[in-house]
Amino acid sequence: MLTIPLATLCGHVPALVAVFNAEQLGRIVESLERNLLTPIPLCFVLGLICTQIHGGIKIPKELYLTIAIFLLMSIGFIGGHELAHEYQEHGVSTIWKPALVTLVLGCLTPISAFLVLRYVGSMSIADSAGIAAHYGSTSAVTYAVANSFVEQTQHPANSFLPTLVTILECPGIAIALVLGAALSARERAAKAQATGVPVRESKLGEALYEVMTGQSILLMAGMLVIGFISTLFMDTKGFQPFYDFFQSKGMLFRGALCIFLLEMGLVAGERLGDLRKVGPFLVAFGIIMPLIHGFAGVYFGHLAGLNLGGCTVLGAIVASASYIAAPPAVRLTLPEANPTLSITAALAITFPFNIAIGIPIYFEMAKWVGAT
Amino acid sequence: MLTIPLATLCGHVPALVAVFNAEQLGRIVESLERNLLTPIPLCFVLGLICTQIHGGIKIPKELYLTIAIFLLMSIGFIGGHELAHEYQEHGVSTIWKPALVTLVLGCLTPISAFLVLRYVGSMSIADSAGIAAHYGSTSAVTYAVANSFVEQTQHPANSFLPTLVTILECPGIAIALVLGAALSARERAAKAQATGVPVRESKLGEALYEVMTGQSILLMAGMLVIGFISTLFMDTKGFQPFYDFFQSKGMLFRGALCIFLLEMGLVAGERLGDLRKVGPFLVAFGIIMPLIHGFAGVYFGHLAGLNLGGCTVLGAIVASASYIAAPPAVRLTLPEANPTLSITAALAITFPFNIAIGIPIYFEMAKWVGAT
Amino acid sequence: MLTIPLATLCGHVPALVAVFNAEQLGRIVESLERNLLTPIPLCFVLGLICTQIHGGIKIPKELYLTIAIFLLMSIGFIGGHELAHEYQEHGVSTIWKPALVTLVLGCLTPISAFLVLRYVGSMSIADSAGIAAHYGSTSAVTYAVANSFVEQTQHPANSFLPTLVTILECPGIAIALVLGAALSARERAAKAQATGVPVRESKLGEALYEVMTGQSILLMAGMLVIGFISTLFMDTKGFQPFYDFFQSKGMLFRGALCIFLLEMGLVAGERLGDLRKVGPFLVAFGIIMPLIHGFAGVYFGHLAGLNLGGCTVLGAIVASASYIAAPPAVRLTLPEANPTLSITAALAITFPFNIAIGIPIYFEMAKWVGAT
Amino acid sequence: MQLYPLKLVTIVGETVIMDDIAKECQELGASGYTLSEVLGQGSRSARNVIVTGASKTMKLEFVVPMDVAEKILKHVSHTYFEHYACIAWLSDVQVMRGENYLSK
Amino acid sequence: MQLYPLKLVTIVGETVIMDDIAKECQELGASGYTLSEVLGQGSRSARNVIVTGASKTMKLEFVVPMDVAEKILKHVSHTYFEHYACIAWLSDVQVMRGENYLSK
Amino acid sequence: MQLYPLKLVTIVGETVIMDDIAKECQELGASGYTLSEVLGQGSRSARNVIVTGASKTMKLEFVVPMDVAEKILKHVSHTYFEHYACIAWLSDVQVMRGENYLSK
Ligand SMILES: Nc1ncnc2c1ncn2[C@@H]1O[C@H](COP(=O)(O)O)[C@@H](O)[C@H]1O
Ligand SMILES: Nc1ncnc2c1ncn2[C@@H]1O[C@H](COP(=O)(O)O)[C@@H](O)[C@H]1O
Ligand SMILES: Nc1ncnc2c1ncn2[C@@H]1O[C@H](COP(=O)(O)O)[C@@H](O)[C@H]1O
Ligand code: NA
Ligand code: NA
Ligand code: NA
Repeated sequence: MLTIPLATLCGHVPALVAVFNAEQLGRIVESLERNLLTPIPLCFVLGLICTQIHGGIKIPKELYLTIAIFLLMSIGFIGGHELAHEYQEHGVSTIWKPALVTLVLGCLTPISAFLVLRYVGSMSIADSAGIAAHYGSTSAVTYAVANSFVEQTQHPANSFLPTLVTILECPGIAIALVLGAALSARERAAKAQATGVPVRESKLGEALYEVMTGQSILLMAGMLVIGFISTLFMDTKGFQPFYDFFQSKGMLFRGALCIFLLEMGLVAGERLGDLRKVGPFLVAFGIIMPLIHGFAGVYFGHLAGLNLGGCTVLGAIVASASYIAAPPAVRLTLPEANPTLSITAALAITFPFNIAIGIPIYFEMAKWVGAT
Repeated sequence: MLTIPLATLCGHVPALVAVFNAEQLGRIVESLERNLLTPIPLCFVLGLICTQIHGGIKIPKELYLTIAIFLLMSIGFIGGHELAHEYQEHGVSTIWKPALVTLVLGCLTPISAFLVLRYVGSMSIADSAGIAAHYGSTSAVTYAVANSFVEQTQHPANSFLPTLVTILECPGIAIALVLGAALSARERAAKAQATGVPVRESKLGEALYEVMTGQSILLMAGMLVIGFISTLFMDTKGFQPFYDFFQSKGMLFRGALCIFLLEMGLVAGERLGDLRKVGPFLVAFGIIMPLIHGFAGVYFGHLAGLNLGGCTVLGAIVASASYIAAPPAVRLTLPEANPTLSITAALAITFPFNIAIGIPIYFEMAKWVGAT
Repeated sequence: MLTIPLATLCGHVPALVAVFNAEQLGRIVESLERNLLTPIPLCFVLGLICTQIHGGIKIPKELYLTIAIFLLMSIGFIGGHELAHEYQEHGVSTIWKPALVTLVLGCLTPISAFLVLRYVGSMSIADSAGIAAHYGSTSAVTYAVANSFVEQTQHPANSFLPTLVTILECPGIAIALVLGAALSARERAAKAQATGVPVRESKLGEALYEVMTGQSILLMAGMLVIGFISTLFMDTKGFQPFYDFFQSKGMLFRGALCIFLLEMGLVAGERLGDLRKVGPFLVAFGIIMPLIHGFAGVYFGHLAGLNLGGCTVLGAIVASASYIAAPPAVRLTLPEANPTLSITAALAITFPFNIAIGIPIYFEMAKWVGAT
Repeated sequence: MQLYPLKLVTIVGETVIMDDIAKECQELGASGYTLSEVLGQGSRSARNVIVTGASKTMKLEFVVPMDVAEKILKHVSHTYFEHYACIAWLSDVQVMRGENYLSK
Repeated sequence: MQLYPLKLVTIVGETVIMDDIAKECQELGASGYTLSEVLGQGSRSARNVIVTGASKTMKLEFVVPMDVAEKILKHVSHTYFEHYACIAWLSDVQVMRGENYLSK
Repeated sequence: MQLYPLKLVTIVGETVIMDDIAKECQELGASGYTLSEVLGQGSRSARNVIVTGASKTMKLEFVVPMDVAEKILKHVSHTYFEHYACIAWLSDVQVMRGENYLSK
């Protein structure tokens, strides 16, 4: 069951390489520039620089939380709004395939990540599962940045992408944690006998529930429904102010993203020091795994009929790693796992990689697989 | 002196009932729908749901406080701006009557509430007075929601309604606390003798002062003056950005309301559990009292010459119960009063009732009394 | 080297006085009115009043910090944007002179302040240097208010003023602290021998570094670069939302300033009580020093070719005193200095003076020296 | 370096009363206090007024000599314990340059 | 006014486990608790999950009789000390109206 | 379960010096620290720099053996007490698995 996707992926590794031929590279570099020299990634860089020179920029925790809430609500609300239009035009015909594909990817990526970590990187079960949980889920901010990128390149993604983000959030974490808990149960039991200390009951169930009813899900899904309903029942005039407030092309969303990425730069920068601790394998993993997952996202997205922007964004969110929902869940269920490894990989390696380089690459991949 | 209003009210109870005849009901349901299926009440519902499934949505306290400050400043500033125009056209001729009526209602509603609680509900003096203080005052957020409702129904309220909110804030709390302190003084004295513990000096004066110089009053009244002055002295071009920032039809105000009601839903939801504790009488009180006060507001508002939107909004704010200014004041002056009762009634019963059902009902009442 | 500027200044004291002749005064009063009766200063007044009546307005610390971050980012970003246009048209030809002048003023103002405090006010070395550090630096909010003022009077300042604010931030603090540390070193050594307590190593270097890599500098300079780059590389359509978010004429910037000045009023009001403690000399210093520095700014700004708005704003920022970057730096390096003195002077005297009266005066000064 | 034996009085209670307590205790002889926001759960925490979003509970600490400590506890016990959610305790501390914190 | 001698148990640890500890300790007999946000540095603070912007560490205090204190410390030591960043200590306190805080 | 008798050193002072104190005390042998924001009032609180909106005062706690405790108090007393608003005290605590917090 899990050999198939691997096969599929491996089958495309040459393809993956082919992506990097001369002319392609030129195009990548160009859109890299188009991507990098905009305020959003530049604010991330500013944050990085600040930490490296031990500068004094401090974003209050509450501001960070506020922006996170606003971004999640916006993604959901506008998503629901677009979905309503899509629905009125085509019903569910255009949506079910991408939704299904996303769900499948959400179930496979944690497994592929786990296998690579455990057998290529020969890391402990707990650490492999813990990191896999991060890479199996997704990062809403990566979505927002990818979405801004494709909008700026005049290839807006399909209207229902926010729905896909919501779908992608949970399964990855769930599967990785179950996997980790199951495999490490035996170990623990043995250890318990040795030490005589009773095994503390696993918090798996509790943790999974917390993930599925977590802030990200509830805000995105909830606002999605609200956006959907109010689009159907309100007149445009009454709906306008809410649309202006939340719309992702609007000044509030873009401006909030700037400040948010400044903070992300500060956080990632603080973690750069840990890169030594995590070792070369994890660094490589944090760059190559996203490329593979990203290509899978782009490829299957194309099969499911997404447009150019849609494939790019799906690639980006499949490639992205969660650093909000996953960490506490992993900490509770797999206490032996060292959080420094997973968080450094997700925050200090994969996130910046996707923001700066990944997204334009997925964009080229999408063109290459023929999305339009 | 207090029999008259009661008479007036009782005289209209049949009327009140009449409101609910078939055709009226149809209209109510319709505007209920028009009201309920908009983002603002739906966000409240999202908050409620989140608490019931023990979900993870958390609005940082500072965000809540920030939005409260913004809403109060907006209400005041735009109120002052409109007032300036009104004043330039009609002087005080159109304003003094509604202001007087509001003041009177602010003095009578705490008494009516107290009498019902003490003699119908036979609650303790302290509890009756404490709850009466909440229902004698008003809730700025209920005002904002009611105002959005009438604007969406194309029946904007008279320009000076914000002034009335400011007038309504204090007297109710003051009267209820004085009443409670006076009546419970004897009791305490007796108790003091029995136990031998000296009576601690009442904090009544202190508490009243804190209410009258509280954040709500100062921000609304202060910004009202500022809005008034700068409208008179600034050219429109210079005034525009401030107007855009604060205006209640604008995206910031509406968007902020969404987030605020999400938080209100979370808070109210947490209190739903206490509904059992407070018992059926208080639940009934939390629904029927607002209907009576609301009708009084609509009716007297009409007599004072308010338009359809104006009557509706005045009804809503008279019907609403304070949950910001009142609680600490009551806690300080009537420590024997159990805050769970008052806050549950105001937050978990009356507030949701007004937001969801009350406002459309007051709207129909206003039509029914002939407001246009 | 430091006698020259003093000479220059003294040479213009008559001029300074001349500014206050009848007809001038009329004009000042008029633009005073035009300045005072706008929301921004009125919000400051509201804050003052609130503290005097012990009112309940509380701005959460995080909201204050958030607005500060937003203002600094806006100033930088829009500054960089304008700079890019200026640069594309005239290269550096128009900029280098004002920049040089600003740097010179940043080096002289702390010295002039120190001399006045030490020899006219005969204050201790530590206190003189500490206060001089505040007056040698600048206040970004004073810049923002001055900028709004000249925009409202239809005399927008030169596009590169934000660059000058950034230049003015550090040198003043650095020079004053070095001065103070050097002069007080001997004293301390003596004292150390007497008491036998070892001298604790000075934290001068550390403190200076913290100032130069502080939040204000990094955000303003950083966003300046970001605004510059993205203006050059982005198409207008993509740039628009960021521009709308940050632009200083926009509703967010103006609205945020209102709330910020409300908080400033609250803080200044709390300090009014300390005015007695600091004594008449410091009060006079807090008003006259800004006038002298302000005139220097206006005058040299004019020599450097700034326009009317530019001279006014440069005057205002040279006259302003830092209350964010300076205090901790002074506290760390000159512990003997009494912070009550410096902060009261900067926050409770000079800041309100500049906001209310200073800016219009600098405007008239600018006209008087012939700026257009 | 000598240390003075003094008492640390800790009071945890609902926010609405803490300002008053701080004031009153200084009148009873405390030379200062340290106040912090906390979250609390207790037998009467139902009593804690949850004004939306505001911190339910605060913690107040006083370094004082024994006699002042007793006055403070008596006062709090009589004035607030019955109707307000609060708890108070005493512990022994050795204070640096403790002479500064003796009764005024 | 008589004071009851009781124990103050203080636990400082990474946020993710503190809610559970609070719950479990009440089951072990604590009548209540006081919780506050802190910033911490320790031998294993690397273990502290830094969910961006969230507070790393929390402090939890219980006023309890000795037997409950021992139960709490045993439980925390066995269940959390190995894998989570935390520290716990005990001190003597004199509690006002202490009878209210004896085991339930 | 055995508990180690150690000392709890508590320092409350104006924010601007607390980072340095924390660093210096770790060099003096503290294995870690716990830091929290507080509001304070004292004889010299006028000294507390109120950078607008920023927290005036912080509280710093160290669990350490007696010798380290004395070093810490000496250092703070000599370096900071004169010019900065601060207070420091010592109390006895029984620490779970206390061996982890002995001098490094
Ligand atoms: N046993 C306890 N241990 C620690 N703190 C407590 C305890 N009981 C109560 N508290 C604190 O005291 C406050 C009021 O307690 P109560 O009056 O019992 O509701 C609570 O909010 C807690 O913060
Ligand atoms: N020696 C100490 N003194 C005070 N607090 C400590 C000490 N060691 C650890 N802590 C606190 O306990 C938490 C966990 O410590 P650790 O398990 O050593 O990483 C730290 O984040 C600190 O808040
Ligand atoms: N008697 C006291 N009890 C508790 N905390 C105190 C006491 N005196 C001072 N403090 C704390 O120590 C800080 C500095 O005190 P001081 O140096 O006296 O201004 C104050 O801000 C308080 O937080
Ligand atoms: Na992923
Ligand atoms: Na009311
Ligand atoms: Na200056």
